[in-house]
This record gives sequence, structure tokens and C-alpha cells, in this order.
Amino acid sequence: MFNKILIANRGEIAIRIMRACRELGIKTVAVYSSADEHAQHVQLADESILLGSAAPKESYLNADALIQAALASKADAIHPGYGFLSENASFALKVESANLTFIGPSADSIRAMGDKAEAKILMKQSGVPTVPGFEGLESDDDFKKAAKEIGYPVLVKASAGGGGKGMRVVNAENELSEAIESARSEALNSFGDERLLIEKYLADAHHIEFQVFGDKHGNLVHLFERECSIQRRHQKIIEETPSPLLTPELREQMGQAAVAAAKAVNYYNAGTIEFIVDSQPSTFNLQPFYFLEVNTRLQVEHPITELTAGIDLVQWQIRIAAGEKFPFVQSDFHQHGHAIECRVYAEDPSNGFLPSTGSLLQFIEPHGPGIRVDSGFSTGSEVNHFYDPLLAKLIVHAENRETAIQRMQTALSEFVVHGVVTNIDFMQAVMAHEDFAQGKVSTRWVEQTLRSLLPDVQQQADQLQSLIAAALADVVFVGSKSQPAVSNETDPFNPWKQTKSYRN
Amino acid sequence: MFNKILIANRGEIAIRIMRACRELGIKTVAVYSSADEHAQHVQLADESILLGSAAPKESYLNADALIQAALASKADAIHPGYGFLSENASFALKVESANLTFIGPSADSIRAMGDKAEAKILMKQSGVPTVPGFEGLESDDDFKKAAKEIGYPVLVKASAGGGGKGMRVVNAENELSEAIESARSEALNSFGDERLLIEKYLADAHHIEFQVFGDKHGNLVHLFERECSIQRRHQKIIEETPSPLLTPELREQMGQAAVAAAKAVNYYNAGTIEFIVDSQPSTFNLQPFYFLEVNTRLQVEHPITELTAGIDLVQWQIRIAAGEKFPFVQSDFHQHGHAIECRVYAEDPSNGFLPSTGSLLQFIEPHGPGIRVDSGFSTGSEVNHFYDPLLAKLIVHAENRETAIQRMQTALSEFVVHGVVTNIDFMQAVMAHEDFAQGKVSTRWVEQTLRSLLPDVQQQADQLQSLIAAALADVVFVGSKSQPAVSNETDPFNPWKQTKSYRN
Amino acid sequence: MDNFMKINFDTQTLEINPSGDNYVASMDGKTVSVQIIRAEYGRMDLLIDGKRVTAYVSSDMAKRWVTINGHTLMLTKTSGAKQGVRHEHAGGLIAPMPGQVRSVSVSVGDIVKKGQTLLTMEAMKMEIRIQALKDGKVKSVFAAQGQTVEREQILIEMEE
Amino acid sequence: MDNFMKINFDTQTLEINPSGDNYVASMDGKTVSVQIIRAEYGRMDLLIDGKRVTAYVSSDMAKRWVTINGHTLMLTKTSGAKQGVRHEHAGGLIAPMPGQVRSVSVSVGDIVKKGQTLLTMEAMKMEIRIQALKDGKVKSVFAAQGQTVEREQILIEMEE
Repeated sequence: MFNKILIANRGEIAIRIMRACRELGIKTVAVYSSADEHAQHVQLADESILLGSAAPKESYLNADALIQAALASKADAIHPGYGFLSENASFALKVESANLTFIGPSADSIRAMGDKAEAKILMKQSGVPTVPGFEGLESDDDFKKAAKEIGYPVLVKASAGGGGKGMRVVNAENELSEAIESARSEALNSFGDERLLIEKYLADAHHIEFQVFGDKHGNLVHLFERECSIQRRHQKIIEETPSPLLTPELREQMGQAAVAAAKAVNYYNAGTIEFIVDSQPSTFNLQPFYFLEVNTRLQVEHPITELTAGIDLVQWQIRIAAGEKFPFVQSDFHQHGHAIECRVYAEDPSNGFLPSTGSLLQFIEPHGPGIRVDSGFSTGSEVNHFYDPLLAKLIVHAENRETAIQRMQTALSEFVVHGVVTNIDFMQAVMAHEDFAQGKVSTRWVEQTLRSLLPDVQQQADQLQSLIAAALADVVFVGSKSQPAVSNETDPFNPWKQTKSYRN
Repeated sequence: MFNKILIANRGEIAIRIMRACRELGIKTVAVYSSADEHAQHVQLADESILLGSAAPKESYLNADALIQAALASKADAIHPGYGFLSENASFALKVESANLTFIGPSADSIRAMGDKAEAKILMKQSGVPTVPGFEGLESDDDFKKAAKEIGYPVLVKASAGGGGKGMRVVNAENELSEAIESARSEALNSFGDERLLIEKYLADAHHIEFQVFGDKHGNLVHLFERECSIQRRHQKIIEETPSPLLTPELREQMGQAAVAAAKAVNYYNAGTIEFIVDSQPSTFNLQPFYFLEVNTRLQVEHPITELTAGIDLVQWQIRIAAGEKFPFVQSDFHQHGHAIECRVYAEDPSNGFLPSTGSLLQFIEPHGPGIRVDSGFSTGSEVNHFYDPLLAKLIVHAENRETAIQRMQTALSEFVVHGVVTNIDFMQAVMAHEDFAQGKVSTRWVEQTLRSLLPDVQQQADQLQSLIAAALADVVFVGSKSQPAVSNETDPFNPWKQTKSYRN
Repeated sequence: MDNFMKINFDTQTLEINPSGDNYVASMDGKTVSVQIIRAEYGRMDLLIDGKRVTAYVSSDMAKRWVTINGHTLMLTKTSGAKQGVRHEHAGGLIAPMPGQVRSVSVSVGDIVKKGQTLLTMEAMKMEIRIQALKDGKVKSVFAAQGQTVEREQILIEMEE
Repeated sequence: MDNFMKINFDTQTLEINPSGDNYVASMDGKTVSVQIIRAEYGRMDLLIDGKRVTAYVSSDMAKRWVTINGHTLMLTKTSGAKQGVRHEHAGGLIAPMPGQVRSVSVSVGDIVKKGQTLLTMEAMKMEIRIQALKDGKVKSVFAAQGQTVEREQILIEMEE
């Protein structure tokens, strides 16, 4: 087993990985940019190393600085977390070349899954259902013929792509040429590769992914699905498992497909096979689900799998990377209860979900049975504009979906964040929505339903209460400041006793 | 379902019950003594009612005041928690007579299980194994004959008893008469009832209990065991499930016995059947396990069952009390992973585990995946001498026992309590002990092993570090007090921004 | 009426009068009694018209953050004089979010077309293009490449 | 040696000298360098001889509570003069824990036998009997029924 691991990340995921290390008796090295000097992940690690300035490419994306830090601190391995360099095959190679262990899949697996066209061809060969479409076309005529065969609407997208870049929805033939041209140009600019693929566009689809996990000795299982259809700006905000859409039969089929997909690239460590699931598969006589892509890393939403499958994914990532055998087989795993994750972002749903920055004046996390909070902030932390505005992941686990929703509603109502605008009220509105209760939520649902999800003007009573509280706070707390309330305390020199109880 | 529930308790269990109510959409009424005016359970309830002065019999044991409070606040039901009036049959009757619902079993079930002799006779009739012995004896000669038949050492104990009162271990015949006499006198003083029973004394036994749960419609299941052998002063401090001692066959047998025991008194709601399990059953050719007693209420250690059985016991207590059917059958339940609870007490293991009181100067609970803290205190809370010194229950859940122990060790090391002496270091020593790792811990283990569990004199390095930190704290924090560090803040009038980061 | 207090938040005016140990609050002709049960650590337990209300309150300059029943409001303390005048910068193009300026494509005096990209910003995973809202001439450029800007900071001003 | 600082905890004496921006601490001839990395909310991150140490520290009168690596120590700041003299009350019977006096069975001048119960206390779930340590005569009774007593408070004094 490793003695020391460098965690090439920041925020909640760095802290999550540190906890796993600590439980396994492994020392941790945090890395940080100049903007994160006081960040929580720096305080919690055994040691910490400054990488560079705030801009990601100078710090968390600086592969050489990371490897240098690992060697200088005598770390045995690097855990990349998610985002940043976690899906960068050349980083994984560089790590191994420095005689360090990369905690993740092989560089070959990462590379094979990075190219959308190559991945899709590989999946077809492995018998995994893919969205009907064609790769390797060049002339406009070929694209027209293909689109006609598939049936409009279709999607053209960059072969080398990702993140929605070089992607166009085409509703009719007369839009096709222009869409191809603009997608090609964007693809060339973004990836240096103008190749496109074309496929059926599934408008009202669900995004459902399967967790896979394997070791370097050929053992590989899936750990069931995560329903991730609640998205804004093509990014997930709420995930749950089990998916209300899946029947046991469909789950079984998709799980087998996920394992087949992973085995096609000799996958090991944690990975996620994303599928698109058509909620009306009968309409076009299509398959119920299709392969979308593979995320060759730990996923943000891994906790809901941990809770329902009963396994610590991060601990096992580390053990597998150290060469241990994964001792479980598929039949060892069952789904227990229901788990939901809400991503608490510093962002303003009323302002197009754009990020909000500032200093956290209060940050009170909910706690209680069945509530887990994976967080990277506390009162006093600064939320800056350099990085992803994820403040915390609020995760609940309960015996069934209804109880889990109630638990999430209670927990959300107890999460207090002052200093930045958050999406907490927005997620509360989603939890209370009938469509969500019925599990009828596709990836376009937030966009279509947004207006009704934005905070109502509060009832006059509530509004008045807030105004009264704000006004009195100035009186009470400022008053107690000029007359420090420490006089009745045991030690007036104890500097971290705060303003004491105020009573009339 | 109820609209409002009065919680006739305090501390962590009152807060635990409030969470369940909140998730079910039920309003809560807290009750408190004058000593608990600022207690957390009062702050978290929807409303709160003062019962009386600090002494329990004036407040939390005052049945009439409690019922009055429930009627005045228009509550529909009373949840008694554990301790106080939770196992008082006449209180349960009084509650029902006031047209309120008692959230627990029937007064008849409570009464039937309150008398140890009666309960033991009932269990024998129901085919549940009991410790070999006799009830209803009167003359010394009868006791002598019985003791001879059972074989020394024997135990004489009060029929009406509980809590170790009127209980004597007798090692040889010449001690018997004196033991009977003193036990009788103590029993008479404590319970107004001098009847004694005699039974085999099992010295190196394990205390293993089974959770049972049933509804008012005759459905009743067990939810597996809890190993509770780590005790001091005859009170549990560490519990876990599954028990390392039980084989699947023994678990099955004991589960069936627990269900039989509960059915014998038409039990409903949550209850616990305590068994004593002899670790060397072959020695006297005895049964491997015996019925000990029934706890007719929610148990302190219920969270470890919630985590491994995947059910919210408090929510179901409330639902069952409201008349709902329990929708599960025995085969729906399986044990998932391993859970351990450590009871964090304000007590000094080096001073005979006697309680420690004071103001909590710091109270930092650990948080992380698989960690649950059920707590009733926070920084600034007062720990007084009127009530049980339980500060918090630290509960971990992991995929197996080894991982659970590692998780508990990490969590204990992150639990910071200043202002009162706690048993945290003591529990850390238990977790690290080889006997515990091997599951070889009987109810007398703490007593026998105590010396090696008490904190060592810390290594010189650690000691020096602590002295340095204490000395510098005076410099740093007092320094920052005389020169408030708010000058560089956005708002110097914000009174709850604390001492800011100090840097050289 | 010694302790009479008038406080303006955004467009609303609240009056608070001490009444014995308690307070009376009025707004828009509506009057409620208020009692402070407990106040510490930025949390207040109030009795408003006999109903217990727990409010979390934070202050940052003129801003007040208030959370009641899980809902958070951000209020701005104002002088009460003129309302609704903030950020009235005729022809000004403002940053929709905090971030860093990646590139500035125009200079003072440039003639631009509606929809033309004048400036690009970057924040977290996103690129944001600031485009001309109509044909016109650039009056001032307030941002340079690499500069960090706040939300609602004016980046470029157009001639009217 | 302007800022030289000598601090006594229990029976130990620590010396701290500023050294540039850092400190040097000495005890029993052993000397280590100390740097304060960060200090807030009762938590300090220190660099002691190059090793990072996180300490939680609280103060209450002369008491200091320190937690390092999950282990908590309670230190008492002393004048450094005489040590080990606390609670030397010859013949005094003290309360082993805080609680309430339930009953007092003796009066001043009573002759008592070794093991005789002189007073009972109650705290939480427990009853505690204060018994005579040897045969003797009661000199003073400092506690009355119903009274709340602190740990180590003298309850009864015996004649020598």
C-alpha cells in the first residue's frame, strides 16, 4: 500500500480523497494555487505545496509542477480527483513515467474513450447499443443521405469533442449544410480536428449513467445506475439512484452493456458509462438506451452509489491502484434504499445560473441521520471566479424515494449560506415539483420548466419577517459589540468566545 | 398522521426525534427544565414549554406536567425517547387516558416486561431460553438446594428489579445466606418488593440484544443484533453490529427467540430483547444464549441498526403509533456492512468514569462519508450534573468491521471537546486494542483491561507540542483581542466575524 | 418617541419602536409585535405576533442576508431616498458575472455592428462573449486583457 | 531578551523566545523552533521543528485545553512556585464528582466508625455514599441536604 498520496485537486473532492487516505493510514499532500492559500483542503492535508498562481493552467492544470511536487514530497501516487487533469491521458503517462502511480485507469483507456468517434465505433464492435448514426462522413451529400436515413432531427458533433463544443441540432435538411460548416469550424478551433459524426437527436431523453469498477487482474463489475437528467447549462445539478425510469430488466441490460463497454478497453479503477435513455422508445422504433460516452475517472456524484451499493469507491480506487484484487463479484451487490445528491452551487438561477462570488459570511451545513455533506468550504471561506463554483454536495440516503425526497427537503431548508447567491431555493423548488415526484424529468426539463422553479416573490408575512430580522440584527449585534457581553463569562481573556446570548 | 408531537425528553434523543418529525411534516413541542433553558433541543423545536426546576422529578419525570404541556400545546402524541418515563407503564396509561397517543408499546407490554421474575416465567412458557435458575423461592434451604442444582457461581437478584440493584454474585455456599439477606433488604428499599430470583452467574458472557419492531396489526420482525459487551458501571459505551461472536445459525436462532419473546406480550412499536451469550457454552453444557430482559422503548444504540438494516426506526415508531401497517416482512431485511457506535460521555475514565461538568469551550464534531453524529450539544453548551452526561453518539458505517474500526479511529481523532473531560481517548484505546480487533470482549473486559486502556503519559514530543500550543495561544489570541483583527474586513460592524487569520 | 427607528431595505421602509422590553414593527400600515428570545452567532430567535421565528442574519456593508424557514433573502440597506437607480449607465455594457477578461476586440472610436463580439470574458468553465446590442461607436473601454472584473462592472461604453 | 517568556503548566516550565518572525521554545534543556502558520477560531497550525502540527486550544481561567492528533490534554497554568499542594485538606472528605447532596447523616461531634456512610450525593443516574475512611470524630460539616456541590469540594472534615 502507498505511504503518501498527492491529491492533484482542490475543494470538496480533495477533502473527500483525504478522508479515504486517512482511514487507510496514508499521508496526504495537498497542492494549491495562490488563490487557495487559506482553502480548507490545504488545512486538512498533512503537508501542502504551492503550485503557482490562481489561473488553473498555472496551478491545477500544470502537469509538470504537480509531478515535481509529488517527487519533492516523496509521494508514491497521485489522485487526480475529477476535472482538471483527471481525464488527460498524457498526464497519466507522465505520472507513470516519473515512477509514480496514477490513481485511475490506464492512459490507453483514457485515450481510447477521449475520441467520441473512436469510442462509438469501439462500442458498436462490442455490441453496445449506440445512437443510430454514422462516423467518417465527409461530403455534404453523404451527410444528407445519412440524415435522411436516420430521420430528422439529427445532431452533428465533433468526433474529437466534448463539452458541447462543435455540436449542432439540425431539424430539417435545409439547415444541414450551414450546421456542418459551423460545427466543423468550431471543432477545428477547439480540438484541432474538424471531423464530425452525425446521429439521431433525442430531444426528451434521460441521462442515465452506470458506475463500473474493476481491478488490474481482470475483475470488473457495475455498481448500478445514476439518474442525472436534471441539468442546467449541460451540467448536472441533481442526481439520484435508483432511477425512477428503469425497470429491473432494463437495469440488467444496461448494466451488462456498461460492463461490456468497460471490458472493451480493458478498463480498471472507477469509471462511468453514460447512456442516453429515450423516454418514448416506441416513437421511432428505437432501442430503449444508447451508449453516450465514458468518464474515465471518479464522478462528482459518486456518493449516491457509495450509499446505495455500500462500498467506499475512493478507498477502493486507492487499493486497486496499489495492485490489490477487487474481492467482490457482481452478485455481491444490491441497491439498498434510495439516494439523492443536490449540488449546492454559488450561482444565481435568476441570472442564468451564472456564478456568484464573495466571502462566506455564514455557512451552516445540515446534519442528521441519512444526511451526508461533502463540502470544501466553511464560514469565512472565499468563493472566487477562478474555479468551479461548487460549494458542497448535499447527499441523502433513505429507505425509499419518497422518504429520500422528504429528507432532502428538510436538509435543504437547514442549509444556510450567506455571502454568495446559491441555488438552494431553486433545488428546493425542484424537490417540491410534481414532475420530479413522478420521475418525469428529461435533460431539457429545467430549461422548459425554469420559470416555475424560480423563487416566487415571498409571501408578505415572510418578507416582513425578514425585514424585521435584518433591522433588529443591526440593533442587537452592534449593541452587543459596543458593550462586549463577556462580562459574565469565566474568562474575559478567552478571545474566541463569541457574542453571548442576548436576552431582554 | 399526527399534526404535532410532544417530545418528553432532552439532549440528543430529543433532537433525533425532532428530525424524524420534521421529515414527516409533523410539528414538534420541546419540554425543558429550568437548567435546560438554552439547550439545543429547545432551540430546534417549533415550540417549547418549561416543565419545572432542574431536578428530574420536577421536570422530565413529572408525568402530570408533561401531559398538561401536551394538552396545552394541542399535541396529538407524546414520544418518550429513552430513559425518564419511557418504560413507565402508568405514564403510558395516563397519556392514553388523556386522549393522547403514547409512541411506544402498550402499557400492558411495558408492565409485563418490567417484573424480571414475571418476564422470565413468561419467556420460559414461550420457549425462549432463560438462564438456568428458579423463581418464587423463599427459605434459605430452598435457595441452597437451587444453588447446588444450578452450580456455583450463582446470582441472586430482585424480581422487581433493574439497574443492578438488589443483585449479588455468590461464589460458594457459605456466602449464600448473607447475600440473600442483603439483596432482600436492598430490593425492599429500592422497589418495595423483597422477592428474589436465583440463577446461574455467567462471568465471561457477551451482552447481545436484538431489535424487534412491530405494528398494531400483528406484524412483527427482528432487525438483527447489537453487540453491547463493552460496558463500564454496567452501562454500555460501545456497540456494534453485526456481532463478531454470532454465526449465521446462532443469529437465526436468536432472532426467532426474540420474535417469540415479543409475540408473547403482543408487542408493537420498537423494542429490544436482551440476551446473554456465553462465550464458552460447552463448559457447563449450557445453551449458547439466554433471555435477559426486554427494553420496551427505543434504545440509545438504535442508529447502528438503522444504518445496517436500512430503516428509519424513529419515523416508523411514529407511523406505527399513528396506526399505519408495517409494510415489511422478515425476508425484506438483511444486514448491510458494519456499524459501530461510540458514546461520547463527559466523564473521566481515570476517575472511575465519574461525570465531568462544565461549559463546552470547543465542541467540534467529525464529519465525513459513513460518519453520523447524534448530538445534543454545541460550543457554549453547559454540561450540568442533573442529567446523563452523554454528549454525543458517534456512529460509523462501513463495508466491513475492519474498515468500520479504521473509520471510527479517524472520526474519534477529529472529535474535539474542550471544557469537560471526555472518554474519547479511552474509546480510542479500545478501538486500537487487539482484544477488540479480535472481537474477544465480554461484559467484564473493560474492568479487567482498564489499566492498559487509560491514557499513557504522552510521549515527550507530544507533551512539548501541547505546552507550546497552550503558551502561544495566550500570546496570539490575547494579542489579537487587544488589537481587533477586523480592520481589514469589509464591515467592521459585523459582530459575528471572529478573530481573523493570524500570520507572521 | 426617543428610540424610533426607520430603516429602508431596497424599496421598502420599516419602522421599529421599542415597547417595553419588546418592539413594535410597522410597514405599509401593518403592525406586528416583536420579541427577541435569543440572539447569538448571527442567529436570532424572535417571537413575531406570538409566532416563533428563527432567522439567520449576516451583514456585509449595506447588504443583509436573511434566512427564515430555509429561504434566503438578500436585502440592501438604502438611504430611502431614490430607489431603482442602480446601474443606469446609458449605453454601458456590464459584466454579467465576475471573471477575467480574456480579450478585448475593440478600441475607442471603433464602429461596431449589432451582435459583434467586443470583449470575451472567462470564469470557471465558461467563456462569455460581450456583444454589441446595436450598431454604434465605442465611447470608452474600461477593461483590459487579463483584468479581473466584478459582476455588473461596466466594461465598455457606447456612444448614444 | 525583551520578549523572553516563561510559562508554567502544572509542574513543567516552558520558555519561549521570539526569533525573527518565529519562536524558539525550550523545556528541560530541549530546544525547538516554532512558526505560527495560521491561528483562528481556537485552532493553530504550527510548524514545530519543521513538522506541521495542528492544535486546538481553549482557555478557561488558568486551564488550557489542547488537542493535538486527536489527543486532549488539560493543562493548568501555575505561578511556578509550589506544586502538588492542591486539595491538601487533612481529614477532609471531598466530593468525587459534581452533584447534589441527598442526605447528611452526621453532625459535628459525632463519633463514626470506619465505612459508616456520612453523606449521600446524587448525580445523574448515580447515588454516591461518602463513607468514613477510619474511626473518628466529625470536626465540621460543610454540606447540607439539597445543596449543589462541585467536584473536589470539601464536604465533611474529621478530627485528626
